[in-house]
Amino acid sequence: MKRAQSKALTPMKTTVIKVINETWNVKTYYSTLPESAEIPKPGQFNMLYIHGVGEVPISVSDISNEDRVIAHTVRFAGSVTYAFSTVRDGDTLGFRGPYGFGWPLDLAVKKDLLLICGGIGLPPLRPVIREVARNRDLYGRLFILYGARTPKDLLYRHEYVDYLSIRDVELHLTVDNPDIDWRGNVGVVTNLIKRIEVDPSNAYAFICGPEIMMKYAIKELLEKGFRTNRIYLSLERRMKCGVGLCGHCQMGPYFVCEHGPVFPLWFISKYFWVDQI
Amino acid sequence: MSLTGLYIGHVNSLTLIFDQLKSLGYTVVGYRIIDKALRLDVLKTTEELARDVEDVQDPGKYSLIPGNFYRHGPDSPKKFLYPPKLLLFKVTPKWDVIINSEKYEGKLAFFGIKPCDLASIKVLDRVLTNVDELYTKVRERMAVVVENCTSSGNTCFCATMGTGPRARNSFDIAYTRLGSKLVIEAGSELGLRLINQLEVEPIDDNTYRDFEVTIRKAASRARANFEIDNLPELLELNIESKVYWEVIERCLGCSNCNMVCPTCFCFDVLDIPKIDGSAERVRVWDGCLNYTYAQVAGGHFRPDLWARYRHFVLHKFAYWIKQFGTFGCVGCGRCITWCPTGIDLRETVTKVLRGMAI
Amino acid sequence: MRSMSRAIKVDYLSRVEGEGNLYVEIENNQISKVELGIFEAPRFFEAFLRGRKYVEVPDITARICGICPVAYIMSSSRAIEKILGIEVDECTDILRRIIYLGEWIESHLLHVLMLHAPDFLGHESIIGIAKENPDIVKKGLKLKSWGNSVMKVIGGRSVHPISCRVGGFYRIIRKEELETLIKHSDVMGRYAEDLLKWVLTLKIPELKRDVEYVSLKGVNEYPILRGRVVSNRGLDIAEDVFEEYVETEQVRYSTSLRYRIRGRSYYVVGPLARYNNNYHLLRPEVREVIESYGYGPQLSNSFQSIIARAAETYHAVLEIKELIKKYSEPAKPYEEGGVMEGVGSAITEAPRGILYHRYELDGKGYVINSNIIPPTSQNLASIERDIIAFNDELVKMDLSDLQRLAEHVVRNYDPCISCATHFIKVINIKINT
Amino acid sequence: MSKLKVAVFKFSSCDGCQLQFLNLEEELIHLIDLIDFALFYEARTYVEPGPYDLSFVEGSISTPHEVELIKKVRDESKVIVTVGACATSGGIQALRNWANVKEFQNYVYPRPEWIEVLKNAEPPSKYVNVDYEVRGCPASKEQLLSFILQFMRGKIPILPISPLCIECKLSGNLCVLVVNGTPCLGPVTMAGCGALCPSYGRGCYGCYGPSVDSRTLVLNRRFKEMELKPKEIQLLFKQFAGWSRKFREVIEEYE
Ligand SMILES: Cc1cc2nc3c(=O)[nH]c(=O)nc-3n(C[C@H](O)[C@H](O)[C@H](O)COP(=O)(O)OP(=O)(O)OC[C@H]3O[C@@H](n4cnc5c(N)ncnc54)[C@H](O)[C@@H]3O)c2cc1C
Ligand code: SF4
Ligand code: SF4
Ligand code: SF4
Repeated sequence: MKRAQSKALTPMKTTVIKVINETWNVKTYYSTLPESAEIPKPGQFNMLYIHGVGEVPISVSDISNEDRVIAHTVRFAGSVTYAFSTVRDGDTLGFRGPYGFGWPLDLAVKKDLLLICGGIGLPPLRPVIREVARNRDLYGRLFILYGARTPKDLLYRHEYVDYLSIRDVELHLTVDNPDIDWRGNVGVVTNLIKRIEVDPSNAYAFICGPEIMMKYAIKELLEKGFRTNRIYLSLERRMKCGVGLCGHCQMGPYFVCEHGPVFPLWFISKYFWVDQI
Repeated sequence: MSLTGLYIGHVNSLTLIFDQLKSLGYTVVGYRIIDKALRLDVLKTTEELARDVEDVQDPGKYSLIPGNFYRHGPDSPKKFLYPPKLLLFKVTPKWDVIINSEKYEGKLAFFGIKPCDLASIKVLDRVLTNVDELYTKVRERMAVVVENCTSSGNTCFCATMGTGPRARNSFDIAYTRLGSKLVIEAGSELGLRLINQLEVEPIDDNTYRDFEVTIRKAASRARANFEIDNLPELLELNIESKVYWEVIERCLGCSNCNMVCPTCFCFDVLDIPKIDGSAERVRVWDGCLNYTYAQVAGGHFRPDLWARYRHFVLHKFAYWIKQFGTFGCVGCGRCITWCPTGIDLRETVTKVLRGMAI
Repeated sequence: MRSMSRAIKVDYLSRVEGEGNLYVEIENNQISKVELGIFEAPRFFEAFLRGRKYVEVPDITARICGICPVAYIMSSSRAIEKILGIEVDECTDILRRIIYLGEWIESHLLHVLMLHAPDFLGHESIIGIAKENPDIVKKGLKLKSWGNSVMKVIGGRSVHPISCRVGGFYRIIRKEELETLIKHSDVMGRYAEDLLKWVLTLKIPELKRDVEYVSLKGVNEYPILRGRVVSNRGLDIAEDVFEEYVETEQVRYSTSLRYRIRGRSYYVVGPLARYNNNYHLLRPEVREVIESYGYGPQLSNSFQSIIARAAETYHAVLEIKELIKKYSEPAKPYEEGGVMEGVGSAITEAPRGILYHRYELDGKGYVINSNIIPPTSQNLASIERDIIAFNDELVKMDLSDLQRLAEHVVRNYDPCISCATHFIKVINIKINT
Repeated sequence: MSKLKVAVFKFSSCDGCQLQFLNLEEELIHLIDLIDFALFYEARTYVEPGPYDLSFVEGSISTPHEVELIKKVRDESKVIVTVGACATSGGIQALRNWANVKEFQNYVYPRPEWIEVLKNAEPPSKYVNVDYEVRGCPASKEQLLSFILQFMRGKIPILPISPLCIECKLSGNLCVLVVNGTPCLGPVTMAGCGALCPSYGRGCYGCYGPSVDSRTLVLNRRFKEMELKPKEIQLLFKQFAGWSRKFREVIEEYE
């Protein structure tokens, strides 16, 4: 495995230019990319640092090539992410990245795309949706299957109309616990896979969500006839460096940060199913 | 690689080598007795080097007795090349990032470390060169004078791992003490320069025979009950082995094995806010046996100790090969000696393999 | 007609260590009742010390008080050493004195600066002083912090140090470790001198009351670790017989016992007592400063205890410097001694006064019985009497002034209620309302 | 930004933990610019009434009066941080919890009938919801400061929860257990002190209480192998954090 060079752990600076409240515990932060940073690709992530608080890996959830503005969508899950709730526009953040391999969009050209996401798994796939919308003719049909715990947890609700206006798109939403206004599907996102009519030999599936959800989704897909080189998933592990050094993110021999976070299933399947690997 | 082949001299000339290193501006690090153990420490003179002792190492036990050959203590070169705590940078209240630059200074020489210690540096080279700044910088101007082992300890298995008891390459000087005789070879320009100042002559038949027998005897003891051929594959094939469950009946999850391991490189980063509004980020060693190692917000990838212990074993003997093209274990036995309950890694691996009934 | 009777009740005494309250009742221009109530919960130390191994006793009794743990460690260690027949060597003794003096500095500074001085200057906390006189606060805090470093170097940490044990220390404390402290000792000496001078300029209230001051008597040095128990009224006894000379007393409103000299009355322990009984043993530099401000070998009232504390602080800084110079590393960190049954008692000078410990061990080294008499409980009755001595002033005051003065009197004694309450025969009471 | 309103409460304890705030000395001057000690009996007379943003609680709950009081503290505090072994596991006074209180009272009190104490000394968490813990006997002043500074930055404060052994090795100590055969609770005790005791050549006595995933029963087995007597093993665990669940598991094996 190839090792990248120069893995300085010192951050560059970036300024938050816009903060959007997504849900009760999720916000999106728009910021300008530091000059020396490459423009991230869909599925890559960055290490964001809050002064004196800590650093966390966050996927890029929106990319604007022209003005080098990118977005990160953060769920307040623990110590550092909790402090994100107080970050406002104008604030400075530390930035390192982009890191890892993103989604294999080049392979997916002319193929149908099946995006399966759960919870905070949608943000890393949002740039894929944007990409398909932008270069609509490059890709086949687009299926977006998205599940959240409750309707209140659905991210980017205001954007669903845009998604639906994409040609040849299907958007399927589901929640675990509906409220009285909810008229959509109820249940886990994997249930939606059965309903999709797609030719596995002409499609790619990109999955991102909690590991347990991904496992069920993969089983569905395999049953549907997907080959393991057509299924890509974005893994998550504890990360302290993002550059294959701190060791925490290993899954088997792979550093999720460096060799992933997006992996083709065949590549990791030897380890992926092993309990507590 | 040896540039000179073997020569003989007198053990007293070790002092000359030491003094030359000092005069060349090296900070010399070697084993010295502090409290009741051999510790790797900066030495001013050869007087400070440990002498006339032997370390008795057994699973979970360590002591020093009078003797004339010793191996090591809880420290390894990692302590100097990849320090336990390292300030990465400071951020002022106004958001100026001040990188800790003092960390790159000086020339370092290891004196009298053992072949397994040297091997551990070679492993770290694969992991850290051009990746970790401090390591890369220090490594560029570092010297190693290695002492071959004429007697191996009870927890040693360098011969199995192919790292000892004789160092084969990557040293500046390698020497072996045979009574008052010194068998010595140079492995670098610097080594040649150092030997050049000594009175040496090519090794004679008798001494060579003596040398060869001594090393062979040491090697025969420094063995585990397994072979490394196919080891990665065999361990991975038996990844579900119940042996890991058995082992953790004795395991405290205390991470001492990780901490004393000369190649364990995992770290955690601490954020230290200061009262003046500035902040520091500090890198500290972490280990895969530590509970929080694979814990994430709202979840845990290895909540059970057997899984963390398994990761340790597989990382050392299987994953490492894929990651860095070498084993992560050099057979120094530190994790066996310094385990408070004396868990024997050699036994674990042997049992896992035996469980496969091959 | 308005009632002639009035009362103040301070529910939580502030700037004291621990929890206490004060009740003063005045009827017909006479203080009719003063009750210094201690409602700190009893912690049963003597009860659970039974069955503990002798080596554990210093660590356990240290937890009676976080402000003077070293005092507990030293009194208990010495009492037990007597049973085991251990005589520590000179080096160990020097180390003990250094860490103990470090505790004096730390504790005295806490009291002088943070708890007591605000009373003299009409502030409610040190913050007021910091605004008025940042310099003295800065120096004071530096001193306190140095006192803590002294404890930290020898003890590992200042609250509940971990290195001290029966027979000595867990490891040899290296000379060079101590020498790190010398670096600042000259500056600290100057700060301590400045602090003493500052204290000597405070306006100190008058109070006349005839009291018996009990302390250890130093022989060649100002007493700290040992000495005969003496008083200004002729008491002169060995520490072993101390219990025979004092009698205990209970009051319903306090969880703490009180003490009086058998056949006599209440007495006062602490810096004031030490000072009055050992003035000539204070370092000459200290006496010089004191005398240049017109004070002398006898301090006459409890308000002046702040002078004694400041003087002892200066003395301690000078003494530590000397002791570090004298220190050489001992051959072994501690004496083992032979485990045997027996009884041993010892008194040392805690920052707040004499601290008595007695232990009885069985043949295997387990505690069978113990008794601990901490300084604060010995002072409680005197505090009340001091307030009564102010009768004529107090009765004329309005309530808030009255309360302030009464509290000031309490704080003169630096009462440590945590200490006072840990101990045997505590009575729980319902507080008067 | 308005100053953080902080209260310091005391229950059954030795005062050592709250003293650590005052031991901050030089930092203290800066600290009071950042936060307001609105209630701190040991340090100031003036008391600002609640509610408090952050309440530090020292000491264990050992009398009926204290039960009432801790409930009041809960009502008045947005966030409660228990500080020290007393407040996080019952502390030294919880040693009485194994004993017969009646017998204890009779031993200690001439008038046991006046005594109003609970059978057990318990950490406040037994009676009210506690948000954070800062361990140690005493809690370290560095950790207290760090807690406050982290909290002020809107972070959920993180203090180490791993075993002491890691800190012990980071500090470069020699392992007293492996070298001297000295029983050491480090492998099951929470880090935070910097491995003080081993650095002074003695075994850790567990004053920070159990670490996360503390494997006390394994250490117990190790101590038995070292031929420690049951009573000795019991006393080792039965110290300042003896009443914590993990340490109790060993203690109770020998009761
Ligand atoms: C490749 C990648 C992409 C991610 N993208 C996003 C995203 O777009 N949006 C989002 O909200 N979250 C994302 N996460 C998860 C996010 O990183 C964690 O929620 C976050 O690190 C939790 O940190 P904390 O300090 O709040 O939690 P704590 O539990 O307090 O964690 C303490 C420290 O542990 C580490 N850690 C804890 N949980 C995780 C975790 N799940 N992953 C990695 N490190 C962890 C971090 O270093 C963290 O600082 C991503 C994670 C990975 C690995
Ligand atoms: S935890 Fe220890 S230091 Fe803190 S109050 Fe309790 S006994 Fe005192
Ligand atoms: S001395 Fe104690 S804390 Fe340190 S490594 Fe050994 S067992 Fe762990
Ligand atoms: S080593 Fe253990 S007993 Fe000693 S201070 Fe640290 S936690 Fe407390």
